[in-house]
Amino acid sequence: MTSIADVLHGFPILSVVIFLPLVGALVVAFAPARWARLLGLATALLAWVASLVLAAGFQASAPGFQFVEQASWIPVFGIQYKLGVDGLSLALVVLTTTLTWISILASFRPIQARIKEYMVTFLILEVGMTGVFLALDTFLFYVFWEVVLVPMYLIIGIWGGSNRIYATIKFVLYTLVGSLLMLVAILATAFAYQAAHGGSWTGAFDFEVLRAYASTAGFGDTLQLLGFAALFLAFAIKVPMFPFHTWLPDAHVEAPTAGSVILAGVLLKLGGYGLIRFAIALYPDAAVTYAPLIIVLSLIAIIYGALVALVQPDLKKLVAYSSVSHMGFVTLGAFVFQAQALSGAILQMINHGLITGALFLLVGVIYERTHDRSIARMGGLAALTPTYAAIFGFFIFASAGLPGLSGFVGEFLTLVGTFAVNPWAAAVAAFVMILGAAYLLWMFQRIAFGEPSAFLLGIRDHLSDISAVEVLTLAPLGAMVVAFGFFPGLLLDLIRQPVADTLASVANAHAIAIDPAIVAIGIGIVVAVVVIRFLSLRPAAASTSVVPAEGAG
Amino acid sequence: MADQLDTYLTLSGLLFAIGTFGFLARRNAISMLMSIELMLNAVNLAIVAFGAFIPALKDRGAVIALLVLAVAAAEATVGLSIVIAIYRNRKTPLVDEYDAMRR
Amino acid sequence: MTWSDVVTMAPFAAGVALAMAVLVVDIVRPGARNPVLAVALGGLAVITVLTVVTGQAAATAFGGAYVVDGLTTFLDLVFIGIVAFTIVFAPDYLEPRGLPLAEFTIVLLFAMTGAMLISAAGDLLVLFIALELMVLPGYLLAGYHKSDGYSTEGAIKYFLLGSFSSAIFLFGLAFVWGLTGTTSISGIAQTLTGIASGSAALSPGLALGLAFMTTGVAFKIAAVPFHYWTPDAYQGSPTPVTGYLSVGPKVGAFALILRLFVGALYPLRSDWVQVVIVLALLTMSLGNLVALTQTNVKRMLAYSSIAHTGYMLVGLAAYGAGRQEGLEGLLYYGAAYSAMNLGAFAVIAALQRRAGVTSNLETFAGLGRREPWLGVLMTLFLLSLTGIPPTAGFFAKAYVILAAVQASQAGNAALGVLAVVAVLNAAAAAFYYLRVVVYMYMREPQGEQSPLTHGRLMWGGLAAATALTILFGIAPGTLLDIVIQAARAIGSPGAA
Amino acid sequence: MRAWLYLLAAAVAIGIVTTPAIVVFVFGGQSFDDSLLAAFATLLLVSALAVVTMRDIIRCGLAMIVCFIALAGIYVQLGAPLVAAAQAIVYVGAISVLVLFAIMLTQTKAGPSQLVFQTQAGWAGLAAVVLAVIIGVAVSGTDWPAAAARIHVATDDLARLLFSDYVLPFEVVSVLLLAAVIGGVFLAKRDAPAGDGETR
Amino acid sequence: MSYDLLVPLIVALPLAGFVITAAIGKRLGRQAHWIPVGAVVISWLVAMVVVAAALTNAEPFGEAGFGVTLWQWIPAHGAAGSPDFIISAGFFVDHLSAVLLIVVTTIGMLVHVYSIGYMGHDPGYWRFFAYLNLFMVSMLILVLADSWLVLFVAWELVGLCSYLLIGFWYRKNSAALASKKAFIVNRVGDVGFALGIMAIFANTHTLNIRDSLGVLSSQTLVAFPVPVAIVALLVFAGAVGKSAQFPLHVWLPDAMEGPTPVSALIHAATMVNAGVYMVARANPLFAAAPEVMTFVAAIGIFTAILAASIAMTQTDIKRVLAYSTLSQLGYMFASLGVGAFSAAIFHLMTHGFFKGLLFLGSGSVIHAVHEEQDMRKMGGLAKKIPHTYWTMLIGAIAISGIPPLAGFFSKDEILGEAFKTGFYWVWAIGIVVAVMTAFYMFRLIGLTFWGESRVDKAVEPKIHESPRVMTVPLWLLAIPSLVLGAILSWPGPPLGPLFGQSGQTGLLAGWLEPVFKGAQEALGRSEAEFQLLGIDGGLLLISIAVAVAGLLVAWRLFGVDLGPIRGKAEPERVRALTARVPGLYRASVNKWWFDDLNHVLFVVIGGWVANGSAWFDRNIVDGIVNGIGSVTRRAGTDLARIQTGRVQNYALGIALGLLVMAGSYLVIVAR
Repeated sequence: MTSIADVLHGFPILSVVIFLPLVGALVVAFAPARWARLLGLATALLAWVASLVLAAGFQASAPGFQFVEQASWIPVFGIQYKLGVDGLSLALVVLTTTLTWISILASFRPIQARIKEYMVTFLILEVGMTGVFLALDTFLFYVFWEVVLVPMYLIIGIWGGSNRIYATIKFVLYTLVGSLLMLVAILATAFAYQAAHGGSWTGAFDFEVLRAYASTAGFGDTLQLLGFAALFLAFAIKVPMFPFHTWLPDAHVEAPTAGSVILAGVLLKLGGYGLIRFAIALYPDAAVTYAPLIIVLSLIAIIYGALVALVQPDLKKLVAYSSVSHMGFVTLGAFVFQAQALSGAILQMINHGLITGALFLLVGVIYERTHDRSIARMGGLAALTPTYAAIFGFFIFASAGLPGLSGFVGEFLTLVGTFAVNPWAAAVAAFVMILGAAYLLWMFQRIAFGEPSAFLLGIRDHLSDISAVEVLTLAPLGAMVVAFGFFPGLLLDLIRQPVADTLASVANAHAIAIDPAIVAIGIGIVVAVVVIRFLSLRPAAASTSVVPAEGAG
Repeated sequence: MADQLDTYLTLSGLLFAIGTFGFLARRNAISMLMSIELMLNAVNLAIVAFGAFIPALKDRGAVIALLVLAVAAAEATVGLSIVIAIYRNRKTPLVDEYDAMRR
Repeated sequence: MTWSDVVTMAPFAAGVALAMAVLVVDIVRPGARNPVLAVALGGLAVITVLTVVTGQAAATAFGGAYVVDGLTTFLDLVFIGIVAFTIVFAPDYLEPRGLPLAEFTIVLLFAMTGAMLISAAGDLLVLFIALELMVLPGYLLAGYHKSDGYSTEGAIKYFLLGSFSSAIFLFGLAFVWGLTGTTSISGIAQTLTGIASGSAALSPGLALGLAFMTTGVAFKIAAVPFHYWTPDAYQGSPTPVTGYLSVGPKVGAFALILRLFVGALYPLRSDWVQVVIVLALLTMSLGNLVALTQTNVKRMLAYSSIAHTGYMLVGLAAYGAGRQEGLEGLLYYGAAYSAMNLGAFAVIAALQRRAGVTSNLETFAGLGRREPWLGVLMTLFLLSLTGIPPTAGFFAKAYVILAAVQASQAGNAALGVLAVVAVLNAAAAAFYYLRVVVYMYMREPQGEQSPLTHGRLMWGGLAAATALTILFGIAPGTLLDIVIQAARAIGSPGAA
Repeated sequence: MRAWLYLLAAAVAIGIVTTPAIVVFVFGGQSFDDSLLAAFATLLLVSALAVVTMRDIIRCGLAMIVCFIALAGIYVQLGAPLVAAAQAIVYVGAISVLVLFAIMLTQTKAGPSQLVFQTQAGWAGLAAVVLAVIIGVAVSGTDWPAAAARIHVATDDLARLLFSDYVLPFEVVSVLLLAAVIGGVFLAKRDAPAGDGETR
Repeated sequence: MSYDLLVPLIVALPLAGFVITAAIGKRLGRQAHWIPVGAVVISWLVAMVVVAAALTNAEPFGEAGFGVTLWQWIPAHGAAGSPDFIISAGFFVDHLSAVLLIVVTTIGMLVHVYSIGYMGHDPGYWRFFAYLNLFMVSMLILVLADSWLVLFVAWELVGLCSYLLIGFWYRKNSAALASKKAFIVNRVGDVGFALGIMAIFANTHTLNIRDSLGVLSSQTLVAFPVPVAIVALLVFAGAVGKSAQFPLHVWLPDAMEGPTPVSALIHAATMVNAGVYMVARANPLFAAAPEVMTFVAAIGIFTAILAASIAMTQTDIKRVLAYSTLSQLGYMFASLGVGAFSAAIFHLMTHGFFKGLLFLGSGSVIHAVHEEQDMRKMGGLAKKIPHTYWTMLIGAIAISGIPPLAGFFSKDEILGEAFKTGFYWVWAIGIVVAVMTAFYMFRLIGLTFWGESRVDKAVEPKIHESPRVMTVPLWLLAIPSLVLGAILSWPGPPLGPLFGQSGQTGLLAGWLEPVFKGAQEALGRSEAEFQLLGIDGGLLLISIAVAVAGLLVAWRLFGVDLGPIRGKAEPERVRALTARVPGLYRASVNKWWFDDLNHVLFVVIGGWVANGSAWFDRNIVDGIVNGIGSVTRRAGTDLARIQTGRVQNYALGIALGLLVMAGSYLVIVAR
């Protein structure tokens, strides 16, 4: 009997997964506009099927990358078109393809203007996202990384809310600052490799070669420190880590529902993926050196994100800040360099994609009917739209890390792993179990419980319960949330090898000594900037936040 | 004095500086053009002086000067035509009043 | 002048002949458009062939005053391309305004011959005259819309400052002649090698000459603080001319730099590289910062072109610091920038087919809806200018940054700073480029306007520019080989 | 009365020009060459200053002619009579006339009464002085590889050079002039009014 | 049928009931109860089979118990030297789980049946049963879990069910708030528990309950990464939350917003006992940390007296019962703390039944007076709802510790053990609590059933006894409340041999002996002979005396109407008494201001912190980002100013540049 892997042997399945949406985008672009929706969905579904075929042919137990495709691209610099998949990227690719078709389906009703352009943009976005996860050449990785940027920029900017331009430009500029520095780091790394190999560019952009080099000979200390800092900044902005997170709430609030879903579901994962795959593997010594700082930032993000989420008046902002908090687990788990923690971090990425994606879909459902997202104006949805409220509640608890659902496993593994390395960090992070429950349940209580609000009663005629199509978009996510809650082994087996690979690259790493003076200067600059900002505040800029009528406890 | 290169070069420098001053200070387009001619002539003086004093350049200075002269003439042609063209639009030769575009 | 001299300089001669031919065509059939276009484009095709043929082997003519090597061929092809694009894009702008195409083409072709001569100059005098041959038509073209106050204002500013800088450059040139005793580039290089190796001191006079020449050249490439003419001249000029000015004279001036600084002054690079670093820093930063505040797209692109000069200077600095890749990056950047920037200006020119349309940002409001294809193409060009892959602009930027990073790892920390500043600038630049996209796609148009109709010529040109912009980004390989050949013609830093 | 004033002015001018020559002759080693140079140089610089400072632009133009003539004199002294001749023909004959034409064409009634100088004239002066100083320092600080004696160049040598070593620049200059003329004619000629000021 | 199948079946049946009801319950309307109730009844039957087998040490249970592994849940392999983290989802039944199974399935079943009547008119009928079934699933998993993590899952799931059921009437704002509060306060404890589990893993590299406890109690010389005392404290934190001990007790009274069957099942009989069960389960761990046990005892007994003091003045019938539950749970923890593990479980069982009974009875009362919960608007109901009255009276006597009802035996055992193990202070406070317990229970009975009717005149004529479906479960609970204590503490034949016991200790103690043996030995406790005429008898007498004393005081103040014994309520005296200790009275009425304290701590200060963070985020973090942007733009605007539009200015700029350039070249030369 021939297995799927045999059938796929020699077939460029990865390229198909990546570029199928591009072909679809071209078809959509030249087809009549009224077909755009269905063609877009069909393409996304095809890509999804392709990714599932890939998953079926994947052998989790085999080490290294599979289905590797390799072709010379820019031979002068040894830049290759090199793709490959391992468990980590496979999981994220399938997440991407799934969320893409769900998002497209969820856009059918909300997006009425320029539907053709929308579909084209969305499909190109998918090209970039899958490309990032599958690229094994650092240059190619960067190219795909940037390809993601533009469609998202357009999606927020064209189909977004009232303040969309501010949000989208902020998103792009913020991301671009990081990613361009990453480009410098990638080039510097390639050159360092080239210089160490007698001026031969062969392999200088090949991730596998670089990783092997990094874990044996290793790059120089200065390059590691600076290169890691650059990569870290790029990825931390994407994740987003405190204090680089402020683009996220703005982008989420303004983005259309599907944009938010992809943003939270996939784009943030790009950062986590980059950290785990590239930053740690290429600069292990620097990773170890910076780890304490990153752990502290992660902890701040976890707690701070939850605290800020607590008082957000806007549903999407709340979910956005919850993302900051949740993604803190990813960075925390990645940088304690412990198997369970890293596995947990990866799981957390997937779960966050599913759960937060679903939450944004749900916010979209209500926004579609009320054209409002303010928590204060909702109330009593459970009475008016019971099915909707029930589904919302399900994902609220999934987000709060209720055991039995997928979110729990990731968080707990992260915490267990962290505890083994640093109990205090785990203790601080675990505190979010309370805060998370607090902001989520408080929000849910305010929107779903009690008597229906006057606002909702006023538009009762439009306030239909969740529709079949909307349920269809949420059902796969819910199913996966349950499935991964009960059988996280499905993912854990998949990522076992990548986790081991990543940890192997830091196994022999040593911390680089940093001149305390530099550290002091760095801290001084940060403090100075904060102080200057503080002093430059006008007293008029007083807080406009909602004071909670009642809160936790 | 007259058989020293320095003299001529200094003279050339002074002429160049005067031209520069005119270019920076005058308002009239044609004055500025004339200032530029002064500067080009300063250069030519230097070139001729070099031709007269530097053995390796001995015949060439004059040739170069002649060519520079021609270039200056071409420049003057173009410049004056532009001046006339803008004068038709703006009815003033004062360059500092041509500030429709700024920032 | 021998026959072989003539053969060697055939592309240049053909350029001059072509200009004459167009003149004749215009005299025979005054005001006719198609014959002019046919002759001009056909002639350019012939010149292209000539360039490629003569470029097969390195050669010199006129006793070394005219040099043909890989660099010459590469730059000539770039110039021909720039001029061809400009001619293709011009009619849609010129015709509604009653401006003749023939004179435009003739003057432009003269400018092209000047630029081609710069790239082939082996003698400082030739270099200077070629420079004048390139820029004088530029002044004329800037004022080509002579009934328009802005056009003539731009022209006179460009002319006055340009002449000023020419005088400065020439003054410096004179001193260099005087002190090296030769006008031949190789001769000067020999003399300076002696100075650099310590057998003779660098005299103040020579330094003064270098300073004046640097200033003159910096002016021509619009490096800060010698950039003042750029925004006004670009904004005022007729749009196709702006497109040409932003790339033609710029690449030409860089050709001058390559011949002069790289060819003649390479031995003194440790001295001038520091100047280049400072210039690059200032140029990038000021260009981008001021561009942020512009509301007129042409003026914005003018400042952006200043910024791009800065990026190209990064490549030069890296070369000066000892990396051949800097030179390659610079050349690649020049070609890529020409394609994408011409494309962007072509779109503006296409919009201005309707007389009375300004290039203010408001013009672009809702363009994505009104003119979907123009909108998409403009977006592509702007993304390329921003440096987003997979476009030409990205690879070009990556190239110069790579060179700078290499130089910094080789010990010149300032280049590292330069690389970081360059990318930060690129990020800031995204703001103003994307603002145009914002207007095109995220703003509603002011009032309905009937769609514009453009000829096949315009679309063909845009398609070509688009193809190049994407091709240079996705498959840089072909151009890369040519660029590396061209850079090698000047010699690698290691060899010098 | 006015004629006397002109004569007086001429006398003063001659005085200004001759005084340095006499001073140089008396105190500088009784060299005719030197004093001649001093005279030309003084004439050159004074007329140049006049060009950049005088209020009436027509007089500026005239002063420029004087300046060029003085320069031609120096060229002769430097043994480059051909350049001097060209200077006289091209500059004095052609360019100056061109300039005067342009002045006539662009003269407004209010012209002379307006401010001559920019508001930044002071800074301009300062910059010019500094520039002169820098050039002076550089010149004086440099050891020029000076020849033992001045070389006089024959015109036929020059012509030979022009058509051998410098044939390419020579040809190119002709192209340049052609381009300038074609473009200049286009710009300067008066068209039927077409288009409007809308290009921005 | 093999036990491999039967044990999971106990859980699977209600799970199926939940899934089916959730899916199609809405369409079943009034018939929605059949599936869930049926599932629970069958589940009870299966459970009884399993319990019988387990308690008789039948194969394959034996004395050590029997485990079923379902599937490998979390296979997180280690790498680079870290241990494998492999968690199997599985069940384990030993004597302790078996005893808990009895409580959970029996009361659960009865509450299900009762709900058919109680919830009969609710529009969310099907939803209620779905939730109840889900709760049964969770609680059974909790009892049966063989891994700490599975236990934790169930721990959280019961919390979820509690949330859903407290907030069942979600349109009521108070219900919504209470459900949220319950969940969040529980989460506080859960954080500790979760950290405790992590610590256990860090110490033992396993999360199997038996294996890990074996390692933790082995007293190895190898130092653990986390001290055992810390582990025990962390785990105890979970128990404090779930069992509503001080200071996390605040959620339980509010939880009375839920329907009464829920209060009976979850907030009296089962879920709140989870903490007790868990600490008992972890007895080897606690035994290895005696100082923590003292702490447990202190928390327990303090909660007991605190809650009892509040219960004395509350007027809401369910709140009185809620505080009573707190108080009784405090007893259990005190018992655990002093090392009397089996006494704690004993009290857990008896309390489960009589408190369940009391709650269901109160539900019946509330039902009768048309959803009125304020005891001041009741009175004289004894005649009108006799079944309810008599069953509740049994419950009240049982809880008050009057022999020979159930509560007496278990409470007395706790107090006796406390005294005998030297925890005199625990005993002393326990005695005071016993007085108070009897007092507030008979205050409740007096206010509700005896004396004059204070019921709303409109409702008065409509008062009726509840339907059979509600009263039958009441009686079924009353029976164990009457006799369970005696049965379970019966030391010898004929019951002992029936269940395979032969020891001198009580039946329950005998059952639990293998579970607690190790801990008892570690603590140096030996099972002393029960001395009816010695110390035990003395303590027993004191217990009875104080219970009676409390009872009498209550009668005196709030009246009594027990056939021959009659007394009128004396509200003036009550008022006079409270006026004598106004501070205490106010403290009690205001629940010692814990809710206000929490309000200040979490709403005011927490809100301040959260708002402060949001302010910081917007103005400082985002402010810096936007500030960089505006500084950049400002720089652009300022720099654009040099572009004056005047050529001469430009030229001057160029000239200056030239000067700088020339100057710097000359400087370079000069060097």
